[in-house]
This record gives sequence, C-alpha cells and structure tokens, in this order.
Amino acid sequence: MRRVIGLILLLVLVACLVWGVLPPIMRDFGYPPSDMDDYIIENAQEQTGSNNVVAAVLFDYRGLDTLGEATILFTAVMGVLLLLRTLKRKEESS
Amino acid sequence: MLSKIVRTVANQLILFILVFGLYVILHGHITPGGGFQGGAIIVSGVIMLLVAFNSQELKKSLRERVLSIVESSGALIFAILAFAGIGTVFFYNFLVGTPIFGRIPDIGPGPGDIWTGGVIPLMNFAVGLKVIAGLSAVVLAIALFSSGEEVEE
Amino acid sequence: MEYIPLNFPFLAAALLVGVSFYIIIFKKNLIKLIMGIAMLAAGVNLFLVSLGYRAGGTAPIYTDVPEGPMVLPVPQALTLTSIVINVAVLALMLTMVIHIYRHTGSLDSEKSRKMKG
Amino acid sequence: MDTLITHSSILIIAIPLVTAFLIPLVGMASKKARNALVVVSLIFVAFLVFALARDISINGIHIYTLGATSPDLTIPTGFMVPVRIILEVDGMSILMGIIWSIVSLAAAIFSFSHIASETGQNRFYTLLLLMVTGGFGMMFTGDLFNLFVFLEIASISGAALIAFRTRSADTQEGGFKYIVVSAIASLMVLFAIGLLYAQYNSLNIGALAQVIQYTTPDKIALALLLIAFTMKAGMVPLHLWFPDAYSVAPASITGMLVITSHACMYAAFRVCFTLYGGMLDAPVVGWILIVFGLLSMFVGVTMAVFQKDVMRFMSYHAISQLGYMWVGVGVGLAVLGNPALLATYGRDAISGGIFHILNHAMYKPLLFFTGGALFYCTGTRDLTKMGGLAHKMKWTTILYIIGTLSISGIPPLNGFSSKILIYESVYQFHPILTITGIIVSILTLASFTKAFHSAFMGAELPEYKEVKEVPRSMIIAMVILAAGIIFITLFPALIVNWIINPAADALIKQGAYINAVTGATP
Repeated sequence: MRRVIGLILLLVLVACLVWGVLPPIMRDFGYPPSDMDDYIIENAQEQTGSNNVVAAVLFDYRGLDTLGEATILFTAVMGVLLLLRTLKRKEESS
Repeated sequence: MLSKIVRTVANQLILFILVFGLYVILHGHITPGGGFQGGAIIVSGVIMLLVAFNSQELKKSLRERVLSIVESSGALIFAILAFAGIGTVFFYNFLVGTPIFGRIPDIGPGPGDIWTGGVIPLMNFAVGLKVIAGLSAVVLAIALFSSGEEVEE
Repeated sequence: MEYIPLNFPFLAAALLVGVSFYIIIFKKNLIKLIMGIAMLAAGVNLFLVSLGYRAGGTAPIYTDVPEGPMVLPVPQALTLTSIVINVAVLALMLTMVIHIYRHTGSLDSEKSRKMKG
Repeated sequence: MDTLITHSSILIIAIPLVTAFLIPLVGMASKKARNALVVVSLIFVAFLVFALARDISINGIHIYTLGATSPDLTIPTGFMVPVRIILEVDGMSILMGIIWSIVSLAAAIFSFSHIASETGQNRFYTLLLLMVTGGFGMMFTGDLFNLFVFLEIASISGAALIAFRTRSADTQEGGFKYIVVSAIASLMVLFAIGLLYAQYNSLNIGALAQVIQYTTPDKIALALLLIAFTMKAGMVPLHLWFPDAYSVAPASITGMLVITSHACMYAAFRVCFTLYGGMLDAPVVGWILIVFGLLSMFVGVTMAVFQKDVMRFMSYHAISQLGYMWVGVGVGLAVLGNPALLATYGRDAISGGIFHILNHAMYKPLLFFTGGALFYCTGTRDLTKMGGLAHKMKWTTILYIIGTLSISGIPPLNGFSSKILIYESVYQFHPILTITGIIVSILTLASFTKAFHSAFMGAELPEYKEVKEVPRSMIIAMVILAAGIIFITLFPALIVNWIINPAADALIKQGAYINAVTGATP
C-alpha cells in the first residue's frame, strides 16, 4: 500500500517537473533572460580586474556564497573527523 | 600495497599532478580553474598515493593534526581577506588599483596578466590550501578508519 | 545548434531527478540511497548549469577568447558551489553509514532502523 | 558605534564563523581559553543583535550590500537590478536573531558540563559555532541562493552534532536520517531556485518579488520550496525523521535544533509572504498550512502520550507546538488578500503565531535541557526507570515545572498569552481551529504531568542514591531560558508591541521589503 502511494506521488512529482520544463511553460533553452549576467560580463574586468568572469562572480560578486561553501567543506571535514574520533583514541591507547 | 611498478609510477606522477594542480590554483583568475578545482586535482594525486601505498604508509608523511591546522589556517586566511575589506564593506575587493595584484587588464578579450584580480588570486590560494588539506584529511581518516578496523579483528 | 527541440537538457535534468527520487523512495540499501542522493544532486546541477547556456556562447573567460556572446557566468558559479556542497554532504553521509554498518552489521534500512513509532 | 551598527549584520554572521575557524588552533593550547572564547564571542554576538534590533526599531529595515563600495548601494550605479548579495534584516529576521542568540548562548554554556566527559570537544564547539553561523545566515540573508548555502551549513553541522556520541547505533541513525532529509530538502530548494532564476535572472528575494508573475514554473517552485521547508521543520506527513533525530542528540544540540526548525519555518513564511506575497493564491496555500498544522498539533500530542523516552516524548510535543504556529500564520496567510479581514483578525493571528515561536523557543529548549540534565544524572532516557528525583535535583525540578506550565498554556505564564492570541483570532476564522487547539493544550498538560510524576515524584529509588544536582553551568544555562520565560510572562504587552507586532507587519508589508532593495539607490 505504501509502495503504491509512493509511486503515485513520485509520478505526480516527475510529471510536474517534466511538464514544467517543456517549452510552452518554460523559456527556450539557449535564450535566457540575462540582465544581471550581462552587467557582470561587461563590468567584471573593470571592477575586479579578473579575466575569468566566473572567478569574479565566485570571489567578488557572490563572495559570501563562496565563504559559505568553504565553510561547508570545513564543517564536513570537522564532522568526519569528529565521528571517526573514537577509534583513534583506541588505537592510541592500545 | 600494490606492486612495485605502480608505486614507482605513482611516485613520479605525483610531481606532475602537484605542478598541474598548483598551476590551476594560481592561474584561477585568468584561465579556467580556481582554488576548488586545483585543490581537487591535488587531492586526486593524494588518493592515487593512497591506492598505490596504503594508509599506514601515507600517514607517516601526512599527519592529520598538521592537515587540520593547515585547513583551519586556509579558512582563516579566506575569512580575513574578506574581513580586510570592511573599511568600506565586507568582501570589498580592496586590492584593485594597488601594486599587489592590482592591475586592471585591457577591457575585452586579451592575453591576460598574472598581476590582476585584486584579492581573487589570494582567495583562490587560500581556498586551494583549504581544499587540499580538508579533503586529504577526510580521505585519510576514512581509509585509516576502515583499515584500522580490519587490523583489529 | 541554434535551436534544441523540447528543451532537451532541462528534460534530461528533470528525468534524472525523477529517477533519483525513485531510488531514494524505494531502495532499501543505504549505499543505494546515498547514490540516489548523488544522482539527485547531479540532476539539479545539470539543470542549473544548463540554465546559463546562451546559443553560440563561449566560456565567460576573457583570456584569448574569440569574439561573440558569452554564456552566463552566475549559473556556473552556483553549480560550482553546489558541487562542493554535495561532496561535503556525501563525505559525512558515508562516514555515518560506516558507523551504522559497524554497529548493526547491516546496510538494510529496514533492519537498521530499530526505533520506530 | 555607528560603524559597528552599519556592519553589525555581517559581523553577527562572521564572528562565530571566524571563532569557529580559530577554535581548532586555540583548543590545542588550552581548554579554558577555548571555552572563554566561545562564550565571549557568543555574548558579543548577542550584544550586536540587540543593538541591531534597537537600530531597526528606529530606522527601519537594515540593508547591507556585500562587496559594494557602500553598504547602502544595493543596485550598482546606472543599473536596474541588484547584482551582489544583499543582507536584509527586518522585524521578523531580527526577532529570529534575538531568539537564536539567546538559545545558542544557553546551549554553549549548557554543553560545558554536559559533554565534559566526552572526547573530541574542540570539534564539538567548532561545529556548534558553525551551526550558529548557519542559523544567523538563514535569518538575515536577502538572497535565495545564499539562504540555501546557510541552510546547508546549519544542517550539516547539525547532523554531525546529532551523531556526536558515536558509541551507540541510535545516534548514527538519527544523524543519518537528519542529513538525508536535509540533503533532499536543500536540493529541492536548489531546483526551485533554478526555476525562478531561469525566468527572472535574479536571485535576490526583493528583486524577484517585484517581478514575479506566478506562472506555472513559479507554482512548481513554490510547491518545492514549501515541501522542502515544511519537511525540515517537521510538519506532520513528513515528520517521521524528527523524533529519531532530535531524541538522540546531546541535549544542548536538541535545543538548538528546535530553533533551526523555526528558522526553516521562517524561510517558509518568507517565501509565502515576501517572495510571492500579493501574487500568491493566498487562501489555498493558507488552508494547506492550516490543515497540516492541525494534523501536526493532533498527531504530535497523541504520539507523545505513548512515549517512554523523555527526549522522544518532548520531540513529539515540539511537533505539536509547531502546529500552533503553522495554524496561526496560516490563518493570516489565508486572509492576506482581504485587507478588512486582515485588519480584524488576520494580523492578530500572525502575531499570535510569531509570539508562539518566541515562547516556544524559550520553553522547549528549557525542557530539552532538563531532559538532558535527567540523562546526565541517571544515564537513562527511559521515564519508567526514573523516579523520586525531585528530592535530589531541586533546581531541575523547579525549572521543569516552569517549562511544563508554560508549554501547557497555564494562565499567568507566557505560553498562555500567545495561545490566547491565537485562539481569539483564529476563532473568527473558523471555530473548529480553536477547539482543536484547546483540546491539544489539555492533552499536553496531561502528558507532561504524567512525565513529571514518573520522573520526579514518588519515593527515592535505591539506584539513584548517589545522584546529585547537575553542575553549575547547566543550571546557569537553564536559568537564562527560564528568565526569558519569566520576563515574557511579566511584560507580555510590552513584548507584543515592541517585537511581535513589527515582525508581523514585516511579513505583511511586502512593499517595504522590496523598496528597501530597489528604492534605496542613492
């Protein structure tokens, strides 16, 4: 019974997603609206001095995201080391 | 531990992987790449060493405590670079126009100049340091953990 | 390639998301569950990066680039962020699965989840 | 001081972050220095939050543009839409910030004794501070993608902390469930962000709210966002992971996890009220929130009656209490399009829901902390094995009574004042909501009395002869929260006028939020 309900929900979800990205609903692939990105492409060299516009977006325009991303990596490393710590104590003591 | 051929090749290859990774990190602001990508390349080299030798062997040269310190300092450098702009605004690119990485390239397509980008190359470097240390620590910890288990039982 | 019928890359991403949801809901093995989440992440990343494509565009890097339009840089940056985030999540998940396996000796989600109710 | 206020929103996010990076280095040198660093940084953050709250009550919405030449320069000169990440703190955000600063401080102090016997403490405090960062980031950001990033920070560190005690399988399963749920939820959020970005080429909430059309992809995005955030906040059809994860974490972390649930709830409100706002098909979404909120209230409290594990028991009550907030705010959302009804009872319903968030954020961590204190002293979470502890643990008993009276809405205490606000306003919308609320309240009181009886009352049990009162730092942490409860109890009108009503207005007045981004070009 749970399987059937799950399957129905899944089909509804997939149908919605597929329907939502097909042409009449979604815009055409390859022709995005691009106000913000055009501004970045035009001004990145002058404002940040970086030839790589993606690097300019990562470290300048959306710097906090990258700081967050680095933090997430740090968090995961800390988490992994935290969870694997018990055995290390055992190794040291034995 | 794999055969001698694999170990020898891995020993030679790691140098090239390191150089390529460093190139990708340091040229992150003018060519495709950056701290994360270059760091991932170098960590793939570390994983190669892990496969060729074993985790106990690798632990002799890469200590987790050291890796942890390097990772924390990489993150700190990044955060401090972001903080340094707080005279105007957090994350302000304060090095543009100064002698350190401060040149502004010719607008439009061009050959690229290493001394551009303001704080971006420095941040790339900090992130690269962090990714190398962090992912190596994760890989090493998981490998040690699973091999330690086998040794115990 | 000026026009791509049916928004094919978006469609592929949506189907990938659908398949991975199937895996997440119906597979009992914890490793398969993690693979499902990795696939979900791949689908979402594919969707994000294909949002930025501009017909005939080049990579948004000015070093020795041919003249012409450039693809949008922001989706690429978002995708990069999201990839790194998923690496972090997967590492932590795998660590927890190692622990679960050590404690229960099983990777079956039905068996390992003792506390129901 | 002015400079400090100008930069306060980013400092509130960055100070715990930098402290977290420092802790592995400092912790190697000295344990005391590390603990002092944690407390000092959290107290400083709390000070900044209150200073910022005062500033917002005077000057309105606080804006901070990262990386621009001036913090107010939301839109680059000679351009129409925001490009950079903008932090936007309004009444609602700062209310959540105040809650989070108090609870995280209490949780950090509580942890000093609570996990004193465990290994890996440096990493524990690192992750705790990272969780604080993630929470503040979620509350203060004005950018959708940034919201996703901070959501991930909060949930990854939360999952690692849930699994902190690696010796038992339960903690690992709880942590694994939590991280799976948050990974799926955050990827759904990311897909929704992609759908919105595809059409409007913007990621800023205010800028999106200005141009949003409520087309079909927008509706799909709304559904994805709401499912994801309600799943992470533990609304009923998607609540199965909630008690499993919350009951096994160290008690201090459980207290903080409750607030991350509130932060996800805040994100859901932000999406409904601010992002979609006037374009939203408000009655439908409002009724969905109300129906599932009622289900949460009822299912949570009925499941709680059968629980033997004290933390599980309280987790189910948390689900039930979260239902009140969904109902209160859901009623407000349902009448959002109708100014007359909104003025008569809609705004009060929203205020009630938000006030209940504040109250719940005080008494639920307090109750979790007392549960953690019981676990600390007895080594078990099973209520049937406890008994007669009131003789030994006087402070814990008194604090538990305060929490119980408050959660059941007994008249003088703060739980009552928010519940009465919800009951009165919701009654005008539909009487059945109020009746359900009162029934659930009575059931809550009954089950908490039963738990009180089995843990604290009765004869002293022989196996607990050696039990002493918990260490001082745990009592201090609990007293901080109890002081919050008593303060709200004494001055409910003051709190409502100063904090709650501005927060409710911040949700209702979508235009102010948009103007702060798009209209502030100097």
